[in-house]
Amino acid sequence: MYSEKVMDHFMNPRNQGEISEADGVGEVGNPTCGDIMRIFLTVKDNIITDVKFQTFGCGAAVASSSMATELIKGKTLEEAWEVSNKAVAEALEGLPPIKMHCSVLAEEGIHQAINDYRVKHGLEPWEEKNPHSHDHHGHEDETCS
Amino acid sequence: MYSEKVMDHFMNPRNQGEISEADGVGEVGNPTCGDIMRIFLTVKDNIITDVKFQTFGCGAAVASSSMATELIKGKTLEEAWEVSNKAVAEALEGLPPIKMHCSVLAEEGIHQAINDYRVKHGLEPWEEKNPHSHDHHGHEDETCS
Amino acid sequence: MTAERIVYMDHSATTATDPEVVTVMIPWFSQGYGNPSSLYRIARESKKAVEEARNQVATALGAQPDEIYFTSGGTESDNWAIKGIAFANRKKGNHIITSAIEHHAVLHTCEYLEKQGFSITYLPVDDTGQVRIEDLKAAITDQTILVTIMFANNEIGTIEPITEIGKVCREHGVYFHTDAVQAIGNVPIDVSAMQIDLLSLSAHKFYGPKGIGALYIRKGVRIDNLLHGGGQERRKRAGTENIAGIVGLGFAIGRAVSGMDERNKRVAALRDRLLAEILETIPNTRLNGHPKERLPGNLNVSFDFIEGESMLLLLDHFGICASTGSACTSGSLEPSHVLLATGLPAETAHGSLRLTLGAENTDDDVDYVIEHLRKVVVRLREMSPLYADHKKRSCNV
Amino acid sequence: MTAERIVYMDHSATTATDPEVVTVMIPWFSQGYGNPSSLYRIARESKKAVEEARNQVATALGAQPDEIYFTSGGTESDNWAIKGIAFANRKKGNHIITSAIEHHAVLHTCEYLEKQGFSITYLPVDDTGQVRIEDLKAAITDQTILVTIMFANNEIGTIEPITEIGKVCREHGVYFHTDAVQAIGNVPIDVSAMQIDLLSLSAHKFYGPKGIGALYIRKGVRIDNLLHGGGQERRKRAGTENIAGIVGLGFAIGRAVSGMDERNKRVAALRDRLLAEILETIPNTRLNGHPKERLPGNLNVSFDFIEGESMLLLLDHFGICASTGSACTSGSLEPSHVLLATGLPAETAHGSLRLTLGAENTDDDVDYVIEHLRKVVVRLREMSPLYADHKKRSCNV
Ligand SMILES: Cc1ncc(COP(=O)(O)O)c(C=O)c1O
Ligand SMILES: Cc1ncc(COP(=O)(O)O)c(C=O)c1O
Repeated sequence: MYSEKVMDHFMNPRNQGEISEADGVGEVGNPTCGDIMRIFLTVKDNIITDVKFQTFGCGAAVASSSMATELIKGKTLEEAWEVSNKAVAEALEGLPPIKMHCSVLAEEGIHQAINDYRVKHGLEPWEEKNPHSHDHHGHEDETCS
Repeated sequence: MYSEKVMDHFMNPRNQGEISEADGVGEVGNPTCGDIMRIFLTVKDNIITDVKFQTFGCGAAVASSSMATELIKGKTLEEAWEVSNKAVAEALEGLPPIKMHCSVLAEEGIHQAINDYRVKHGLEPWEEKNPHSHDHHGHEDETCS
Repeated sequence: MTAERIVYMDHSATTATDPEVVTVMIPWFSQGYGNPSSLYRIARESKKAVEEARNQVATALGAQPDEIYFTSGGTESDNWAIKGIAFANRKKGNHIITSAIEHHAVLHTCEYLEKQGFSITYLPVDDTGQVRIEDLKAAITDQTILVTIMFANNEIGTIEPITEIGKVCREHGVYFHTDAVQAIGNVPIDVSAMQIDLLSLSAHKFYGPKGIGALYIRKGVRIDNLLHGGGQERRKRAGTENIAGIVGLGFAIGRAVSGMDERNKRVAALRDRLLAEILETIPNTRLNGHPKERLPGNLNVSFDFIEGESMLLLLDHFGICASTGSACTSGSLEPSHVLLATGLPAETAHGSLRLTLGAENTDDDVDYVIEHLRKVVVRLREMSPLYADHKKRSCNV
Repeated sequence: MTAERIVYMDHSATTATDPEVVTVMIPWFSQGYGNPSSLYRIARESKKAVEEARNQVATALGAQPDEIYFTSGGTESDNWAIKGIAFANRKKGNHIITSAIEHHAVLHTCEYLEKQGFSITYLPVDDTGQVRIEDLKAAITDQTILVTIMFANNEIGTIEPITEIGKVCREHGVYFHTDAVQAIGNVPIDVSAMQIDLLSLSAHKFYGPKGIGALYIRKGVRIDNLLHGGGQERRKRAGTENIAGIVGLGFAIGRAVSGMDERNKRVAALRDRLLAEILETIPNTRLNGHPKERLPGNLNVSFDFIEGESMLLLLDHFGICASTGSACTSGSLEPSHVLLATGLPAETAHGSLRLTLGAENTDDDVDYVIEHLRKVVVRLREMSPLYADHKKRSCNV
């Protein structure tokens, strides 16, 4: 059911781990729903110089975390903020419809980590442009997200 | 579905044919229902010295006719009258439930032939003892009989 | 006692599974046994095999793969299509139109729905077994939600005017289901050109295995589930997939359709010769069904004065496999509702014989059948009081 | 990438068809292909084969052959039993009792009936997964027409107190159906001693083919048909018989039952060792289901801090076939309703792993699974934020 890219990122996750003195940390999801992602950022001169993740979740959740960290590494915070769940899913060569929420989680995790950094640095957190505009394709009766 | 005996009487019917100057003839069934039996009797001194049948019908109908003629041949009319459909079916080593009406037809055919003989000889026709006591086992929604 | 030689001419009842079909099925019993719902490799392989079969079926019908749902056979497909449409569209209306000559899988399903408050119109057929388009048009009301008319009849082989029916239904915004169980591999089918919304098929009628079939459901059709449970078949038909059966169905339908023209020509030629010789050499005989618009292998004839079951028993004695519309084989007491609907008297219906030829029949088979059929008819007529009367009448003239 | 070695421990999902079962099936595809409803010799042979299989099933259940009806599988059997009883006995009452841990084939059928105006009680289970007899007694009203409770659960393997349930139902004059799909060949069954009125089974769970099952219906039980059509199965289940499947089912159930004691002892011993080593060598792990009253091959454990689907993916990488109660594999977003019903928190349910052992598993398989499972759990915990927190908490203590 998963693309080769997803399987590759699941079997060989990039940037897995923890940054003990992270400049920004984001955590999204909840254990009841079966997925939690934690994103750690090191930011230097507005640039993400290091990023790590910890994920409790399915194959798609792990692969999305891995891919998302890859996509934002070396980017400015502004650029990283623009990485959408769709971009994550596309970089993974697609996700099954019921797994699209995993890519949403990754986007949200990055946003939280960036805002955590901003708040710690006395900046206004950026607002989610349009919290419901994610490319979900999930189930209509979705209760966890 | 048929016993060996039924198949034997179907493949090698006994007493099949016509008696041109029969002393008694019975005909029962109707073509709409898919079976007609005609029984021809030669009677001498109250004894059935010859009997033949013609049948339009299924394997069980043919076998029942054949067996019934065998059972009454050489019998007195009184004895022949007592040959029940059950006796025919038993002599055939059983008939499938939905085919029991064929043995009923045979009994009725004999009765008609005997009564035809009696009427021709100025005798009262015998009454069917109990026209609904046949061992039918047929379908409840039976319309043909 | 038992004949050495078997001549099978009952292909409308069922066909032998083609040995090559069996060969493609075998690996899916003991090796590729994974449950397609699971996620490990052998399960993904099962899933892939199922999806490939779905493609094969879709291709054969001119449909999209996601419009194909596997079922346990023609009966389930018919039940699902008719009940599923009826219950899902009850608010729109409660009227269903079918024909008097449908298979029992359709007729008894409609009768069941009648008890549930639906109103059913049973369209009559002409003496060839065809529904009249005017009758269909006249029967459609604003309450009509479904027309279910078979593609080709299993007893007399008559092919219905499906394209015209599809057109009328689409024009009236009424769903059109067709039971194509007898038509697959015998008639070219294109569900989109023919404007068919639902179509039933069953593998064992085209050299596939028994116990597996499919229902085509056009995308967007509103239909309830028949079997509730697991999420198989995109949540529309629950139950662990019969993978070997599905693979067999897919392979068989591919072959049935690709070899259709050549096979049909061959089979129809045999059938035509058989018919010609029967009519020529056995008096008081008539062809039932349509003279032209009929399945290539179907022959249905009535022999006056004799009854079908006894014909079958004697033919069986010679190893010939056939069927009849006589009541006597069916466990019911009425002869074939199909023959009666074409206007045949019950008596003649009782004397009907169906020979349905298939891919493996040969010229030799035809000769063999004619030879023995002739003997059988003579023998039974000899025994028949109706024939005795007929002879007397003829002599008296 | 793909492992050479396959260790199949998902026998509750499906089993490989035993090659000897396939061998007995083969002749019924291309040689013994006659339609049992026909009357010629090859058809009579099919019919005989079907009846022999019926005897085999009846013997396995302690039933009479004419109480056995072949279906397309467990799902159809469950649907038929529950809908058939509901609609046929509606005048008597509209209340049905089931349990919270039934298979979806039962649960979704009950939910369907709820929409049709029936009232359903879903009995809770205790933390081992067993229904309490007091709860059942308390739930029965004068409107109750059916109790449907599974013989053994497919996820946690818990065996329900069937004899007691049967007794209560009979005393109250309520029909008792049991979904025994997981129990056949694993638990001795006697429908008359256990006072079971209807019982569902499916061949592919006991080394038979997929797409074939049966429903036992005790003589005298009032039940409607589910599939309407031809007069097959004594007019109760229409559709041309899947002869090869039926023959395979009959043969498989005979073997499953005759070899039961020996096989179960062997399988349970492997399972027990596997469980002991898991609990011993992998911390933060718990057994789900009943400690004793469980299917011999069933093992269901939860690993804290990790999620089931990712476990399955890694196990698959090593050729190990297993399943999970995590939502993530099922296409739904809720984890297993069964695990939740036993009181497990959703989080723990997401981390559950089901290993169901079968006849062909060996001690080597157990070693192989333990070795790799250990690695998999370590690897996923390393990745897990929940485990990171746990470690920190532990160190802080
Ligand atoms: C026209 C038609 N419809 C439906 C069926 C039922 O198919 P099955 O017996 O495979 O369920 C048949 C054959 O039996 C048929 O000929
Ligand atoms: C307990 C239980 N009931 C019913 C079923 C459904 O059986 P099938 O998939 O063969 O229709 C299954 C298995 O899938 C099961 O485990």
